[in-house]
Amino acid sequence: MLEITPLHYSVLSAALFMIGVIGVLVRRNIIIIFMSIELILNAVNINLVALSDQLQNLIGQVFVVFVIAVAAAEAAVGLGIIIAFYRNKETVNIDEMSLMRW
Amino acid sequence: MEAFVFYLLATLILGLGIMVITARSAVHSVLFLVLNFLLVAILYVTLSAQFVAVIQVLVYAGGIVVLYLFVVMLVSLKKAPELRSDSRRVARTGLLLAGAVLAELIAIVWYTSANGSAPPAQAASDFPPRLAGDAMLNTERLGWVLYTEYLIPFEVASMLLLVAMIGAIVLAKKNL
Amino acid sequence: MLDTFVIPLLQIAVLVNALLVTVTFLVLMERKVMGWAQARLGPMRVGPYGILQAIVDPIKLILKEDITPANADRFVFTLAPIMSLVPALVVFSVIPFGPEQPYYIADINVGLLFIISVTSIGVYGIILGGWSSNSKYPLLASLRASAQLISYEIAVVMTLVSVVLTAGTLNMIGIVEAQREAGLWFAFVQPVACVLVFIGGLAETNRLPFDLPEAETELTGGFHTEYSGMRFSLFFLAEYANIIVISAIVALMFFGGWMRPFPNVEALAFLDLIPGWVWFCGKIFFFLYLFVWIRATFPRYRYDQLMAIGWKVLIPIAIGNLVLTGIAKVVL
Amino acid sequence: MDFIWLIPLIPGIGAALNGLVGVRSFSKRTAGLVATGAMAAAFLLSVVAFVQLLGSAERYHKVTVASWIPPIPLETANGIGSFEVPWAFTLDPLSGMMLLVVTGIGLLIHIYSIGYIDHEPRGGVARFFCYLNLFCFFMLILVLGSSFLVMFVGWEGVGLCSYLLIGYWYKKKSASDAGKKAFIVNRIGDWGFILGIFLVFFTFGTLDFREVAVAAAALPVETAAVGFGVISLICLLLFIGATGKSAQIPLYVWLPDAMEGPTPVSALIHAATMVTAGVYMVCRNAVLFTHAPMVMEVVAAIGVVTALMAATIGLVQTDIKRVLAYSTVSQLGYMFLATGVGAFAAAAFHLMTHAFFKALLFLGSGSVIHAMNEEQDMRRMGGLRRHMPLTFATMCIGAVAIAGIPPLSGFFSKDEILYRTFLHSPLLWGLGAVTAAMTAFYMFRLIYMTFFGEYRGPAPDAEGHGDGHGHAWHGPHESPRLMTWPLVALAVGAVFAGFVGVPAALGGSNMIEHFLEPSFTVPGAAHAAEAAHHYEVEWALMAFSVLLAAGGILFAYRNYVQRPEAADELATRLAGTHRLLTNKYYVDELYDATVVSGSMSSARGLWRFDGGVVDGAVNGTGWATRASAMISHVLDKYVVDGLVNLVGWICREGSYGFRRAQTGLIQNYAFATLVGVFAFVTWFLVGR
Repeated sequence: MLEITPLHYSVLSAALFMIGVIGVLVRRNIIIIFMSIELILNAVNINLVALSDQLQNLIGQVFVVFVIAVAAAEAAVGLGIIIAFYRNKETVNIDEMSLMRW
Repeated sequence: MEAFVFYLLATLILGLGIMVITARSAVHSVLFLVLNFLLVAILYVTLSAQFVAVIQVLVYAGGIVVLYLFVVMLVSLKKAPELRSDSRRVARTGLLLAGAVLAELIAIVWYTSANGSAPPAQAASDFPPRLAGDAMLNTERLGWVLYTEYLIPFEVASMLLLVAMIGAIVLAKKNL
Repeated sequence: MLDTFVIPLLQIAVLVNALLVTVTFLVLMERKVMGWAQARLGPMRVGPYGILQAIVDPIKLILKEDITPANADRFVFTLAPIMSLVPALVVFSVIPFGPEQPYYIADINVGLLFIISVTSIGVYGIILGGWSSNSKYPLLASLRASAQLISYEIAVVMTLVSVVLTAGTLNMIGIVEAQREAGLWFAFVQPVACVLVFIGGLAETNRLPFDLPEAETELTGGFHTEYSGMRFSLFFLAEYANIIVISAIVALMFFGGWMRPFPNVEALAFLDLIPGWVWFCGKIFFFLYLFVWIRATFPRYRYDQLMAIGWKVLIPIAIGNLVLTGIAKVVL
Repeated sequence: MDFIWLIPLIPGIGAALNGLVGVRSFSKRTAGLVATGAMAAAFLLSVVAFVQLLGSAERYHKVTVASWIPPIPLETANGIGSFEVPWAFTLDPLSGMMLLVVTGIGLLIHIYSIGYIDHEPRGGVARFFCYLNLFCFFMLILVLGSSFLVMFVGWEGVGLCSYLLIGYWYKKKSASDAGKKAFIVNRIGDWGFILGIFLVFFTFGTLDFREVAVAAAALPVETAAVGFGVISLICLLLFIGATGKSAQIPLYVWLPDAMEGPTPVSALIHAATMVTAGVYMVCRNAVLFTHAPMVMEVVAAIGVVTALMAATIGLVQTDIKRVLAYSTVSQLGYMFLATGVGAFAAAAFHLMTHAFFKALLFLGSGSVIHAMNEEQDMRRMGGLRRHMPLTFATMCIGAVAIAGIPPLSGFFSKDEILYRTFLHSPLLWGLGAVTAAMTAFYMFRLIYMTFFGEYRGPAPDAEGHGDGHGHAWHGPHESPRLMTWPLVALAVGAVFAGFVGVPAALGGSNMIEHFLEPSFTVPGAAHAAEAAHHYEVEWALMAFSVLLAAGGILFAYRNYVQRPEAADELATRLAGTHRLLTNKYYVDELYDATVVSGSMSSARGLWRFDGGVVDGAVNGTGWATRASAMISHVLDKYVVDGLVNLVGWICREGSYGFRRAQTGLIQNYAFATLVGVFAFVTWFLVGR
């Protein structure tokens, strides 16, 4: 228990991941859902960095850099869409974003 | 000491994560998210990934979350989204299912750990950019790998960011 | 245990206290210099030449009633000043006053990146402070401030990257040592970067001529309009701490830090009699004086002019400088 | 003489100017001046060329302007020959004479036309002069062309212009019909001509007149004893072409109808120049024809019969222009008679004199018609000599000339022909002499009915009711000077043209015959021995024909001046003959009944065949296609579409169930993903 192995980081990562998933499933404010997605990405990053340290291999950190870049892009475009949607619908409730349904 | 730091950080990270998804106010969510990210950055430091830690703070905390904060403040809500609900929601089931998956994952980890098949401390990786004990070289090595081995993905990522920037401007601006 | 906990804590205590005292006297200096610049005397009542004003002001702020507006978000309202001050103080952990151990707290290999990332956290204090006041003017001011900070941060970081290219390291001590090896302050190697960083610093600390977030005539005081007492003074401290940070960064990166002028010229070796941290503090003091001087001299920009300067002048120049530096690095 | 190619070109340019620019933007006077100027230039050049020809020793000049058809290897009777036709023009005595006739008379008629065509609208005038110049262009090509094919270009070109000018008043049905008739009838002749050209090339390997003549001269003369050989066939085919163009039996029917065209056109094309092209062509191929004596007999026979028949019809016609038209046909018959008996020079001589006096007569009649406000019926004229003395005088000269009264031109040329015919065959001579008497009669009948007696025409209208030209007609009047001066010039020609051919019997030297001789022989050929001159016979024949002419004139005078009713009595007494003649021997009706209706009925038959069998086959195919299409339609609709619809139906019915899954709630989708993750992780866990 006192020795911290990558498995501990994996459990932490899984737990944070599931917190993010629950946020996505439960919350109705789309901005918070986006933040939950950021949590999920962070969970993945933790895993990558932990294993990078364990394996003494830099590729994990390289992937973290790419994940952050993608997260930045996702946040920019996603929030742009939210702003545009809010401008038209005056809402950020995800339940009301069902225009494409049959 | 190491275990103490890890458990402290893990507890804080998970706790802040839960607060992010349970906070009533979106602004509070953002605040907790920032703190969560800062703590994750500290976790990275303990894993001797200083560059990634700094990037985490600079990009996530200093950039992306500021963006969220802006949007939260711009989208001034007349009625909270949580007040209206769709009957087809699956929130409760989702909660249970997520818990089940988490339990399974932990079970897998536990099982793996119990069978002693944990990955070796020194993996037989011959890939050149191995982390040396000297932390001074972390940033340089990362830079080296990014600009040689991963040059094309790196450039693609930069193009992705450019496209995302233009897309965000087009989406958010009222009249171009 | 001694090396990991006691000495660093002592260093932190000394540094934070010194910083806070410096800020109080900095305020006094600003008032006096402004007064002289405007043909006034400035504060004269408390102590000789008003010197004790620096002690009286903090006392007044501590003793004042701390008011929280009725509809404010109490938690955020309290958190905001803290989030503003903490990054400003944390930055000092990687600023070296000299090359050896007692003169710095931490020597990390991504020192400059650390400074940049931590200062970028400072914007939360401003945004949240303005938002949580639940008041119109502070909200506008905080939006202005954060937009300004983010805009100018890009220019400053871009410029600093060119300095990093020149030095070949992100380590703060390494950058100073690089100047010793070059035999020249980077102010002479990267004059454009030097000016750019200083201007960007003015904007990032919301100083004149870029003090629009605190423009009294438009916003009745800025994002901290609703703050009073100690919470206000935390914002106040954070702002002046940031000024000192900027001065320190400019001194370190462009003016040789703790080194005497022209460190390679043997004829000036007698200047080494003065200790390095004194040189460094003197340089910081010079830039602090420059901040005040500029405040007394320049008029304020309009907001659109401010953003135009940031995006259309500083950032293109920074990128151009970066490209030129890269080319020079490859060619030389 | 290298410039002779310019002579056709100048009228061509005039035609192009008038046709491309003039119709839209030239005034009447400008259009006339352009055309007349072009003709004047051509005439001047012709005179210069002719004078040079007279001065040169060798009376044959060939000018090659440009290549036309490059050498093509073609099968001939003597192996592979090279079919090559350059744009080459020949100036020799025959073409030189024709050159002067065409350009000279053409110039006069152009001048005349300026006055005559003045009533037409502006664009019409330019169009008229364009056609007229174009005609001269083609006619000169025809005359100057040094090979069959170049001549054929001109030949077809003048046919085209003839069609255009006959149908000049194209809004008038009879005019456009006449144009078509002329064109179609000419096609039949052209068919013969072009077959002849093919045969010429196949036989001799060349189309150049001179080379053909030289080659033909080397071949034996195809007398009856030798048999009907290839040269005879060539000549027969060429003569068919000539009958078409020169209005001989059986293809003469178009010429009288061609009088629907404007009178200057009748004068230029249908009297003086184009219709003589057949004669010219036969003369041009004199060597060929002399090698085919049997065809010569045919030519002579056709010629004299045509002459006689046309003259008889001319006796009773009442339309002033039709009288002249039949007269023309008759005179052309004379010319063919002359060529048939071998008197090519006499034919050419008569051609020239005829050109003068017939053009004069036509222009005179045009003047009369003009004066009578477009009235052509002689029965409604009379007494015009008081109103238009100059026209009367010149037309009298023309009539006297054509009647063969010495010393006018007609006498010399006609008697030359008659003398030579007499030497060849007294029977033909007899027919020719009768024709001459009839000619004298009907010409003076024309003169008397038109210019003598009482005025029988319509009264002048004071108000000037719509006569189509927008001005009142004030009764018969003398024509303007532009029209009368050409008459005078032609009259001078009609009087004096004959003196170039005064026969030896009358103390002359028959200059024209000697002049033209080189054109009818091949170089180096021995001069035919001068035929023994029977001056006594010739004198007798002259006297006889003059007597006949005088008799004809007197008979006309008796019937139309002294006792105008006598003519009608005569007509009543010989009612059958008169009806036959009035109806022109029913030739048109005969043609209608045989050729026209034959081709019509065969066309109808073909049409029925087309409608019944060909269309039936097409429609049958279409019906079959439709039927099969219907079958495949049914198949398509119920089988193929059914399958497609079945697929669609299955999709639709199936999706009723599945679309409930599409709630539009993103979280539901995320939940589905999570279920998948759960399943996967469970499988992983249990699978271990």
